[in-house]
Amino acid sequence: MTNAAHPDLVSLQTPEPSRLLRFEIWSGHKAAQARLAKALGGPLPGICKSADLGAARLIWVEQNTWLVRTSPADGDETLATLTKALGKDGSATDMSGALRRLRINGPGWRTLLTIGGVFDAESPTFAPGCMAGTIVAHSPVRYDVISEDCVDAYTPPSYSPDLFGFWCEAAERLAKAR
Amino acid sequence: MLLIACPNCGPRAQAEFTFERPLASIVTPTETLPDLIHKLFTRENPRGPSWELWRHTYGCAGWLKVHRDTHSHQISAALPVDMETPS
Amino acid sequence: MQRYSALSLLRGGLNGQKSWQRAWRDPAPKSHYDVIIIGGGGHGLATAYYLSKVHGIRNVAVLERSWIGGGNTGRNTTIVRSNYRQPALHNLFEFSLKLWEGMSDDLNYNVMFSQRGAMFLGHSDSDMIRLAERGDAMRAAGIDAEFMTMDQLRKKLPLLDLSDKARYPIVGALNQPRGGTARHDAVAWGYARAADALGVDVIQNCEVLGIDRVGGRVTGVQTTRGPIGADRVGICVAGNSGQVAAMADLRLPIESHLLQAFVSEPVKPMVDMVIMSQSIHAYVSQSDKGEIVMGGDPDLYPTYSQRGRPDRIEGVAGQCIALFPALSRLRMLRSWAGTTDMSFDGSPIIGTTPVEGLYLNGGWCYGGFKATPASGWTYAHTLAKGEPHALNAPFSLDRFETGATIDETGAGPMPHHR
Amino acid sequence: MSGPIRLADGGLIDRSRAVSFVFDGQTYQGYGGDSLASALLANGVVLFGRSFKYHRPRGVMAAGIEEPSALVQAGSGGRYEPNSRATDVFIYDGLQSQSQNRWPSLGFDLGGLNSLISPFIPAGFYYKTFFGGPKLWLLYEHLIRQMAGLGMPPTKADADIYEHRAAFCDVLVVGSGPAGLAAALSASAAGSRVILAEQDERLGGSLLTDPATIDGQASDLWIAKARETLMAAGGRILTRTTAAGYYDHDLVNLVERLTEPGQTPGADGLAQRLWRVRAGKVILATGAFERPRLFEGNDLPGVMLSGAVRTYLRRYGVRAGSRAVITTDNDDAYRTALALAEAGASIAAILDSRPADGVHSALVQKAMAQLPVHFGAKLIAAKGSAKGLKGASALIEGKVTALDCDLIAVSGGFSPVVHLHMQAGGTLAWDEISGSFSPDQTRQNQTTVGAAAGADGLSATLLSGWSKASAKAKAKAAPTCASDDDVALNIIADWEPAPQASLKKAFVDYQNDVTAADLDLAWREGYRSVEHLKRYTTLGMATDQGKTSNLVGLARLAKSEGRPVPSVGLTTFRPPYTPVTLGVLAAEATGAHLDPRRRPVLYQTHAAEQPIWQPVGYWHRPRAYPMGNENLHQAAHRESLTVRTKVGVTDVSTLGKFDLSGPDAATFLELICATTVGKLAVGRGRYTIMLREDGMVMDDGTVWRTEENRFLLTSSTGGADRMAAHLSYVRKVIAPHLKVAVANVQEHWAAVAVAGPLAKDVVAAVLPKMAVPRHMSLDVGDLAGVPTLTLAASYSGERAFEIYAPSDQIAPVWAAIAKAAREIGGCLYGLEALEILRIEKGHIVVGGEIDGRASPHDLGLSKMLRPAGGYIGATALQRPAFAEPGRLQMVGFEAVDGSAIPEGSMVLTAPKTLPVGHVTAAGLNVIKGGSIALGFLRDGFSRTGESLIAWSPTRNQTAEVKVTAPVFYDVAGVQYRD
Repeated sequence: MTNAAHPDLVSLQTPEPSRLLRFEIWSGHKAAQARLAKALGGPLPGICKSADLGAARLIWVEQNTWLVRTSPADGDETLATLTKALGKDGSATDMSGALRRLRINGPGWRTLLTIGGVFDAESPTFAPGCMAGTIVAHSPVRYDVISEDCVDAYTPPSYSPDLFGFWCEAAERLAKAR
Repeated sequence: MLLIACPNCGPRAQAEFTFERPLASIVTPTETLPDLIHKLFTRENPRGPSWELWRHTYGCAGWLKVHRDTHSHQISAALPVDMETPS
Repeated sequence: MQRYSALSLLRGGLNGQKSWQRAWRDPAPKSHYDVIIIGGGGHGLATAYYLSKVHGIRNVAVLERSWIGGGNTGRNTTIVRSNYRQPALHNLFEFSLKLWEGMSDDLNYNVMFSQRGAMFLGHSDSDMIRLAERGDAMRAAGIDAEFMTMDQLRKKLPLLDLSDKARYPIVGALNQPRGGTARHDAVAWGYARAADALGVDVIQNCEVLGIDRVGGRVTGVQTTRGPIGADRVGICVAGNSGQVAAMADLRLPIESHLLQAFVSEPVKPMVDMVIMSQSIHAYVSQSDKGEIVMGGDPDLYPTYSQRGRPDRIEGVAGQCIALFPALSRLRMLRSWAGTTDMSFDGSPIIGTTPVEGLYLNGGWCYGGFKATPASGWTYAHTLAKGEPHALNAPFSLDRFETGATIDETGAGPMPHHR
Repeated sequence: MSGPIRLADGGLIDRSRAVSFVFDGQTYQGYGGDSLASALLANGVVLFGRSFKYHRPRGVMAAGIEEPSALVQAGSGGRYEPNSRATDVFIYDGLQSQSQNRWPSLGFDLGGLNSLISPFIPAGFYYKTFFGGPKLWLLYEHLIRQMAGLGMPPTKADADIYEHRAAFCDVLVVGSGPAGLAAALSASAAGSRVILAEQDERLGGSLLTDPATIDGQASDLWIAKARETLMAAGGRILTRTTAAGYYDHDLVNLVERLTEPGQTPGADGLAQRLWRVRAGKVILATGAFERPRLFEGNDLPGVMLSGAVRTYLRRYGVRAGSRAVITTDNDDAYRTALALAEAGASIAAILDSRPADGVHSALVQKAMAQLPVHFGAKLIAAKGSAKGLKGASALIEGKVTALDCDLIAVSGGFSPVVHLHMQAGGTLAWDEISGSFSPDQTRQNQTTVGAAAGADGLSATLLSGWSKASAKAKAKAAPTCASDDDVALNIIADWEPAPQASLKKAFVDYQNDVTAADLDLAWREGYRSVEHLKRYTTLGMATDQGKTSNLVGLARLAKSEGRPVPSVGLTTFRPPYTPVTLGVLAAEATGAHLDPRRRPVLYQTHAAEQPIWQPVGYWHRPRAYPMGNENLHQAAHRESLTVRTKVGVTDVSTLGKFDLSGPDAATFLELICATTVGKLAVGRGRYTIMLREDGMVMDDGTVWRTEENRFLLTSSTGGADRMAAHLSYVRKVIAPHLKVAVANVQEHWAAVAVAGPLAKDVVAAVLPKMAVPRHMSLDVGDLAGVPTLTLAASYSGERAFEIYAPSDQIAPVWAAIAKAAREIGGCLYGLEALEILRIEKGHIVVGGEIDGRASPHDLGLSKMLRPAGGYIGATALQRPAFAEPGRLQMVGFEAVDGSAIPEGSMVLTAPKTLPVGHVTAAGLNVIKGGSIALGFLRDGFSRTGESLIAWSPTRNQTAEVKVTAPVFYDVAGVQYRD
């Protein structure tokens, strides 16, 4: 059965834990971004964008602020790389464990994210390489679109049991409604 | 529920935002007491357009200045907070 | 004033309702009054009534821009109680509660003041300590406050969710037996009729456009029906206080916000008390027509639109169903929103202003209906004597400059943190 | 005369699908597609309910959602719901329904006695009696409440679930009549993303009542094709979906009913779904309501709106009567007369209130040729009972004429449905001739089309929908209809009842029993604004919200005022358009999911110890770890004693934590903290307090300098979210120029506190390679491969440490520390013990002494305030009130006779006097015993040693206390040193 046959097909997966770093630039923006691009192997994603740079996933989260998701093994080295590249134009902070990630697979992720939400997850402009922060079921959440059939959702660990439970129930309803 | 065009994230539902205060009520720590009392403890409270400070709390956590009519709710501008405020 | 009674109804029934007179006149404005009250809501009309009844000042006009009782008096959840923690507040609201208990007979107009009990639910031990503190403060001021046991709750409110699978399991409640509800429209009409009978001119469709001053002293007002002179002018337009005060170049410590409420379709009796909660910011009661009246937090941003945001109503529906699961299948019949005068400590402002002869009654946030009689009584005293009564002295306009604020919730100066 | 019957054929119902249902205990048979009303009429049922006040017998008057009288209870247990309109319930196998508001039965209702005493209970009677004080009123009220209300209330929790969905589109079309479908097709053709919402079970709207030929084909084919075209273009079609509310910036709430009242839902368990639709443009194709007319007995069973009679005939194959009288002020009712005649009914008379000399349309002329038509004529009174109509009397050529009939079809003209247009912020235009308001100016992107916009006739309706839906639409491409389907209304509004009609029995608001006489009485008594009239008589305040009554009432008020209708004004249109189930508003955010339950990372670890839990905002934290059959108090005392004498371990992961890095980090912190923090050496920490802008204490915590340009700031769990917003406001609005990054690391770091005389031994055991930091110092370490940061901070007053580690690696850290502590006699302790310990030390806490009203001076912290000032709150603190006598100042209380001091109690100088203070937190001397407390006392600093009473009348407890300094243990602070 092709996925298209079931537009609402969706499955939830809790990926392996990873290291999470945060860096912010407060001065010398162009030069700092160039240094970081060289150090990380590609241009920093723009506003509300995300991208794979080498083995890391960069996500724009706030003005002049990015999150870096990397493997537990690369965590410390990446933190040092960021600190060096930033120099006096910014700083990096270890945030590992501060957000829990859920991967939502299947073409139905857009429908799933409209349930209990206020964000237009079904808009074609919300394409791979886009990020969005919003609120679902009283919980703060950030989406990172990985591919047309896959999105990552981040929320603080304290909110994750209830929020991921909410999405499990919603996914079951979508399955049963088919 | 308002639709506010966040300068970073585009038009988003009011549920993602928090109203902080009128722009005129922003007080810096070095303000004199009379200025602080005027800004913090009185309001023009207009029934019409006025500049307000909002935060895109659940979006980009950024702060924006919104020019909004408190009666019709028509929003004529939403700008990053450090931009020059047009008259 | 024609006396209302069962007898009068009997006579009306026999003569085809011919015997009923007008409840209040529709006088044209005179050129000058001793006192003008701007705003024909419950507070304004009560002020006029007590000015004439208590202080014998009859040359009074109440100027209402549209129809009396059309502001917040006509759009609140009709709860009457005095279960406040801060002394200045519970003293004022208790004085009001005593006036409520005599109001229908005093005005000869049944305002249907129903003392079925107003209570706060507690959902944790810390809630119960906060409620005990509130109750002890009330009892120390001679106000009725008592705990209800779980058995009493179960018997009195069988549909309350007392199970422990609730998000905030209920562990007890603090009740004020003399609290309850009243018919809001009847309060405005009752005071208007009684004040009119004592000679007060209740003038509708008369919007104030300007406040005249000579040498820093008030001399009268400009209205859509011409200028009207007065020795003293009392602003009483909660929701629009800032607009009217601006006519006298006054900036107030008030921001206009919005509070929504809604009712269900009418059903037979289901909820027999007024229920509030220490952890869940919602309240539930049932009107005499059988509608369940529900409300909760304000919309938390400045607006004069009187149009609420739907997600607030949705949140309050969830809170009320959490308290009474059986409400889920009832349908919302009507929702509305009032413009609330949010002051910067959550307490009202009743007193003098820097402009001589100009007085202010406002800042009631979302708690003005219960204060209607005491607000009228103390404002009448202030307008008659030129200085506040002991009950409203703490609620001065300049308290934010001095720092002597009265903050029931301790939420601080920002209205949207309230 | 036979009353209502099912015709042998015809209608859009599915005669192959029989459906059995129950009404008032009797089983009936209907067909697929029947409403409860049509199915009951088909079975000859005439009596549907009783009115609210006089309990008068009521039949069904309309065929749609505007029905005021035929209200039923449906379903049972967790699916029971009252007050459903029989016209808006589509029957399904097993439907259980009952009539309402009658006792003992619908046929014999004691409430009917009210109509006997009706002269003595006119509108507003209850304001004029029931005097004698609140106690007496409670007795009267008890009876009134039993009589009031309509259906019985539900008594069970909901058996089903509800869901919210966000949806976005370019064009939302509300209503799928000819105008709505044309609009949807037009927008879709122009490439817009379209959502079409229809409250009925099927698409078509007025075409279901008056089938027509559109673009050369039968309308039901045209409708089916329109559906396919829209679906193919990716449009979303939602039937059984009501546009309930139009909110700011073109947000419309659509309520999709997936089940009928009482019906078991499908596999997904959903009863209803709420769509929050943000639309670029909203097309309102909501049609028009037919208005009733004023005549005596106009509420009797058998009196129906003319369009409804035609709907029951054409859509449901039900002929509502065998001999009909038609009373009308427009041409539309002639279609009903002709349709009835065609279905074998006889027409007693068509009473047309319009003048005889008017130009008559082809339709009218056709009727005049075969039916008794009388111009300038109107109905005086209907005669009948709960069993139906017996006849009527009419004014024909000025003469009172008796008529024999079992059905009266009424048409008082049509009112465009303007509710959503007005909710969106719009104005109305008044047309005196037709007596109707239609949409005029708009404030948002709403556009009204078809009958709702006052379009007259089917072709105008189709053109209006097609052309207004998109700028690109070409008029010539609009769907067209056959000429004889294009019937103009030619309304000439006639509000006046016949002079002979008794106004006491001429109803304006059927459900609330408001008569024309009531309106006149209210006007005479001075209730002359439309809002006063409405609120005094309860006109338009019933469950139909005045859909059929508002305009009739308004017209009568205008006549009394001698002013045109628009100048009298209109009441406000507010959501919802039709009543909305509370469950779908709440969706899943109720019951156990009302709010999120924020779980600490170590939740499972704690759960294994079966602690007593305590809610702290959205969090749940362990309150105590009872051993054996200890109760809370015993466990907490043991735990606090163990901390004082050996060592205790507790989870402090939920504290607010912020990482501030950058050259201006210290400068930034000096804005936030009211104490001196800038000069902290690397590796050192200090207690601090944060003030609100008005100078009051907002929160407290500690500041640590972990690197030259990096600080860690902690704050309370309860105040963490507020502190995060405050820091962001100061960083990005007050001081955007500072070079500092402020990161919320509340859930990056988890933290385990170890406190007690043996705490340093536990730390040394689990972190052997790290030198044990001295009080208010920190050091980094490694615990079994997990990077740690150890802060030597004490909340309990003992020598204590907080060992931080990344939250996803804290479990082994906790396990190692707990094991090491237990091995030397230590134990776990919870919030209750922590509370006892911190009270002994006089440490203040958010929600206790930090009550939002206390200034730093009131809390005895004046000495800690940074003399140079420059921190947030410093300026406002200069206000005079904070230095005046009589302030509530923080003190300690010690029980004189050892009895427990009630927490939250009032502090009095003597019995029966007004309180001079109150207790904020009550505890005990852990080691030497005796109960102590913290609290506030007027001028407390100068009253040490005074004897007072701590009194709690609500718990009838009292304790004699002595005022002390607010610290009871290790005043010199010796315990912190090794």
